[in-house]
Amino acid sequence: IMGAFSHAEPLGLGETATEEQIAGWDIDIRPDGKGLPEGRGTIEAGEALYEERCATCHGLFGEGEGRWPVLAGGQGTLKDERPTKTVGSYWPYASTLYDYIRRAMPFTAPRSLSDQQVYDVTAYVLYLNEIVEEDFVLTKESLAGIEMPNKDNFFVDPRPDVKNTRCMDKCADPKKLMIAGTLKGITPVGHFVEGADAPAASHDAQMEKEREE
Amino acid sequence: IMGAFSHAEPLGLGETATEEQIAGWDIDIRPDGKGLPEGRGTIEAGEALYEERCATCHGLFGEGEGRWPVLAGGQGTLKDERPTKTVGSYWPYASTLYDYIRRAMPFTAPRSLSDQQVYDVTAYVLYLNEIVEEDFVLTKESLAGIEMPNKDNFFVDPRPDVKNTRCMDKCADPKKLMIAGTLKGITPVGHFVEGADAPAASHDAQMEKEREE
Amino acid sequence: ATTFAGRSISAEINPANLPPNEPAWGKQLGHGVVEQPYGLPSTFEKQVVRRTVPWLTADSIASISMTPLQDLKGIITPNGLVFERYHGGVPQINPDEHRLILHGLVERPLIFTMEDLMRFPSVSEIKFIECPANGGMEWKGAQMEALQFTHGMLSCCEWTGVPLRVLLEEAGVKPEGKWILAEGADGAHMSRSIPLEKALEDTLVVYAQNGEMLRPEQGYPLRLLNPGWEGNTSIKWLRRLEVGDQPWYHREETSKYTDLMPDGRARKFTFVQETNSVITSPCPEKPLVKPGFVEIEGLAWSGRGKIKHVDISFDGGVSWVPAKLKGLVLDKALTRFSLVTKWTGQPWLLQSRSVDETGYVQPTLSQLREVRGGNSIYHKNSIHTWKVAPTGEVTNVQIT
Amino acid sequence: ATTFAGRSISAEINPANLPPNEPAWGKQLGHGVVEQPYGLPSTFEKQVVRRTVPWLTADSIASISMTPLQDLKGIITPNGLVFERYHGGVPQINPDEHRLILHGLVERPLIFTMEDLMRFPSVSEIKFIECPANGGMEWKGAQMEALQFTHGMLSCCEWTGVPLRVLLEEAGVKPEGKWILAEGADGAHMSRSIPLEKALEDTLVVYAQNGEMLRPEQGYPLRLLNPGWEGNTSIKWLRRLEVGDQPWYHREETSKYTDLMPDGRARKFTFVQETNSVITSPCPEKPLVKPGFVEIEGLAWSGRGKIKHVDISFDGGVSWVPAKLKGLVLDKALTRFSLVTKWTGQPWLLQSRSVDETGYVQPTLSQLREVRGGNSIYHKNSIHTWKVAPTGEVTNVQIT
Ligand code: HEC
Ligand code: HEC
Ligand SMILES: [Ca+2]
Ligand SMILES: [Ca+2]
Ligand SMILES: [Ca+2]
Ligand SMILES: [Ca+2]
Ligand SMILES: [Ca+2]
Ligand SMILES: [Ca+2]
Ligand SMILES: [Co+2]
Ligand SMILES: [Co+2]
Repeated sequence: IMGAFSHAEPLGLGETATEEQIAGWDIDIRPDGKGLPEGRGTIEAGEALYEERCATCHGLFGEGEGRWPVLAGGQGTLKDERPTKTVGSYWPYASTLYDYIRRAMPFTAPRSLSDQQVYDVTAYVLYLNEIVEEDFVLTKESLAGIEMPNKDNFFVDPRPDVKNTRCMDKCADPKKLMIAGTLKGITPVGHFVEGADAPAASHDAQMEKEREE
Repeated sequence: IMGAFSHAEPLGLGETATEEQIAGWDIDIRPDGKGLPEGRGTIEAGEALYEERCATCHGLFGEGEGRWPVLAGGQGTLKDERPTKTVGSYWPYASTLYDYIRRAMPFTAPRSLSDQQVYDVTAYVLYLNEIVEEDFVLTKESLAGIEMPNKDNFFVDPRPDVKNTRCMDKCADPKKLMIAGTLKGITPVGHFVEGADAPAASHDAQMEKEREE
Repeated sequence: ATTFAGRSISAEINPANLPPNEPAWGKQLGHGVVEQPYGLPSTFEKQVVRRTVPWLTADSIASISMTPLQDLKGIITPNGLVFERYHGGVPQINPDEHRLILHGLVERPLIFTMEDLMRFPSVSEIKFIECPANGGMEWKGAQMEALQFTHGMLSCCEWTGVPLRVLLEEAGVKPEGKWILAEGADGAHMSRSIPLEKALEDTLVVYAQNGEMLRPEQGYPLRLLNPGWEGNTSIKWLRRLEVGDQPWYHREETSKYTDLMPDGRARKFTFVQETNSVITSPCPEKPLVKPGFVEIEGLAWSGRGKIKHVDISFDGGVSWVPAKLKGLVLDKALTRFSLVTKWTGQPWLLQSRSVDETGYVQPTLSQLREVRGGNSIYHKNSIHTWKVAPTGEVTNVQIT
Repeated sequence: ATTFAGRSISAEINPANLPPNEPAWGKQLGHGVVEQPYGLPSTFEKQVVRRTVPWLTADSIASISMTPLQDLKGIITPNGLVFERYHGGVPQINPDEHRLILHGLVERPLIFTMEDLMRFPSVSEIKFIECPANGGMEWKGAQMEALQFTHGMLSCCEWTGVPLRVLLEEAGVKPEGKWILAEGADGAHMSRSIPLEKALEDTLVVYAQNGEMLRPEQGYPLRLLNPGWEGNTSIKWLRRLEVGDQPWYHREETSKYTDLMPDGRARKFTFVQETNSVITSPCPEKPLVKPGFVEIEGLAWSGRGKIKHVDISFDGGVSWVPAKLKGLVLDKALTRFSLVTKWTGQPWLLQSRSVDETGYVQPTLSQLREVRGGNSIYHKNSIHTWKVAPTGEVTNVQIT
């Protein structure tokens, strides 16, 4: 009869992952360039690819079509009332761009680009952001060397950053309370209040609604 | 400003239920006859009604058609290997019969009988069980007076009625263990083992299965 | 594709979806938000459903279906899988037209809308509900080759509602009041007599389960919940509560839900679900598949309070090892237990034995049968045995 | 029929279904068992669904939907209503073809099938998950006239899985290992860097929610769960964990999920969801309908542990009364609070303020804005105000 035992020893569940298995899925890139495959990205090749596969959503110059994300511009806006956060204005590392395009773009066909294509289009998006010049060649080595404009402006979470107290009485001067109401017409409707020009509560219903109007 | 208060006083939720509202829903009957409406049930009227509305399921003599419940007979079987529990053999009070028919029978049309009809058919089911004679008239008063054969044989739950101990070792003689397996062919299938003549795991699928065979 | 342990094992696993390859779902977009405003399980989980035993009842309308305990984790039963038990089918009740009347020996007879009831201060409690017939097919011998059928008349949810005590205070119970008749609005107009003592202790009038409104099968829009008591007393589609001075002896507390003893006499008002437990992994539906490390898991519960201990035997009850209680150990709720061990192909006669906080120890089958014979139908809470074969196959056996 | 408080109020309540009459559903049989092998809510609860704010995102595939907190009871969110957030749509993954690879700075790189993972000793824990953008539309002003949209990126389930620590022990982390990259199998291949410290503390690799297998929208068949941390770190459709010596600075921890401060600098790795609370009844969707007794109810939670106190203000924060914590008060789980009072038509400026077990007090909006400005998008946990009009109508206002 087998009793209970405590499992200090490995449980022996799962198998050893082979190098080959790992290689296919190990797609991540780090700021120091770790993870980058071989390749040479050029602005020229990147431009062609970008215009074919990216521009419909992100705009010819990275300015964004409709509500799709803006990729370029916005430098110097981070303190504005409405900042424009882009690769060039906000991102701290160029490696993130290669990594993200490789894992997720183009949106409708993730993982459809070759490593070389990702080099090309990454180079081009950097170029659109005026981070590299027209003749720049993006490689394993050159990518890790790129200094992004906003790189020094990230710092580790310092929270808790505010200190409220558990005041129970006379915690504020009732006469000085400023009360601001809600923006009208932007809360999705169709379920609890009748709303005239407010959006519906799903993308489909909203498109339907707009077609009808 | 209104603070919190503890609710010793009634909360004032809900409304007073009127006598009329209550009367329509207050359908229960008790052994002492409380709850019984006016009426006179006869075996003759009950027989006609029973044969029209009850016999297809419960059988002409209360013997039960197919797997529908048996209503009569079974006296003296309660200590048998397979007891037959019926109104006559098992039920302690006649009031339960009036109450149950009134609330739930006929199965497919609950609450379709008038109070008078319930008197008639209740009288007849008692007659089928040889609890009353052919000329018996069931009324508010006579019903509470009926003595059911098994009435003295119910007693209040005496549990805990067994006392196991938390023995940890040598709790039984391994040589004396009797191990009995499972009856084959009656566990519903279609989900985890292939079974030949076992039932399916829903009534519909089982009927389907039987039609196919 | 063959079936095994409740899931079809596709003979063909597509290597194109295994590493180093990028699987199909990594190369395309899936569906968007609110495509399912109310979500459903994966289509790959089709086998995780309630099931019934058709030969138990004449038809499906006064019948029962069981929860697939073999597939469940933790202690919460998802609402879609809570076992069903009813006597007149599931009524479709318009909640705006549903009413609860509270009357009888009270100062102020009251009628409540759902809105009224939901304005009362609410309480939420995780409690099991078990049909007292759970396991009842096995009084005379092992019959069911599946955990779902031996123990599946059992579920555990977070229930929200109003303590019945609060409603009774609102109406004012007269001193003669001792029992309460609870009655449903369904075609069966199910009724049970509940002692006032229980009502004042912990009975709830419930409108929600696991955060959302009750499911139709569980009494939408309103049900009673008598924690720890036989499920049948927790009247669904509750529409009436009458306070009286004595019990009603209705069909569901005389003809049914009384426990026939070998001497021909019968126990009445056998309310409590005494402590019970069962090993859920392995079980017939989830055999052992490989030698090596194995976690024996199971569920224990008691209608008298919290679970205190669970022990496990590998040899049919000769020797026992304490299991660990995992996660929350709550009053009258399912409690999960666990024991990690190794299996190298040796045969096992696996049992679990629970002890609740009153010190009551789950009995053996012989002990129960000795007192109760084989015809009491309800409240079979004896120690259950799974036989594990050297192949890993698990079957239901009885040891006496 | 008009609509009010989320439910259509049938102008016509059929008196034939009210007492003293026997309602339609009492005169007929309902449907039988296993008619719905996997059950669904009543058709009368159609309005209780997830909803989205279409203008927030370019399309529904990289988007979010919110949980209808206004309709929920207790602390468990039923699986069908757990909020959705994803970046590449919901992949349909065959669990037999799903794999988890654990590699990097480990002694033994491992690959697991779902079966392997489910053989590990499991743990089940009730934890909230909140999107750090919850409430984020309201940094600059009140925008959303509904609780579902102001606070609905929040759910709480019983999750079952394996502590990540156990998997890491199985692989053997090398001394240089300090961070873990978690990555999804969906089209977005969502990735986040998790400090090893958290992984060893309480991160789970989860395959079940509320008793059943994960829903597709919540990562079926496998996800990460970082209790108390921003939901985005709890990678869904988890397929890869790589141990490294530094963080990866991927898109979801640079471009997104960093908090921009007024000085143009940004906070990174803002993992914790600090304590937050909201009154769920009344709320814009559930106005006060009648004068008289009323239970103010709400939810409080903290990514740093248990809730210790919740206070309620009726006057916009001038004075406060302690509320009662109801039911289970669990670590990093939703906690329900309650205060019973009377409403006679007086206007209210209702607020709730939570305090967690670290002593941290939920801040005012002014306090948060003072430090963080109006562009930090995430982690808006300030005290929320509902304005109750003499009509009972509830609107969303901001007090500074
Ligand atoms: C069909 C529309 C579409 C196309 C085509 C497309 N994208 Fe995108 N892109 C998106 C969406 C949507 C997002 C944001 C996804 C999210 O929210 O997770 C995005 C995000 C990005 C981002 C991150 C933006 C940020 O600020 O975080 C980059 C960089 C990007 N895309 C580059 C590309 C490149 C390069 C291509 C072509 C190879 C491309 N995209 C093609 C829709 C598209
Ligand atoms: C269509 C079938 C059907 C018809 C017709 C029917 N019944 Fe029944 N009867 C049942 C079923 C099914 C049950 C058991 C219901 C349950 O399990 O809750 C039952 C139960 C009973 C019982 C209780 C039996 C017990 O042992 O507890 C009585 C008494 C009864 N019926 C009387 C009647 C009478 C009187 C009528 C006619 C007025 C009638 N039935 C018509 C199907 C029927
Ligand atoms: Ca890597
Ligand atoms: Ca353009
Ligand atoms: Ca009565
Ligand atoms: Ca016959
Ligand atoms: Ca309430
Ligand atoms: Ca396990
Ligand atoms: Co009983
Ligand atoms: Co953050």
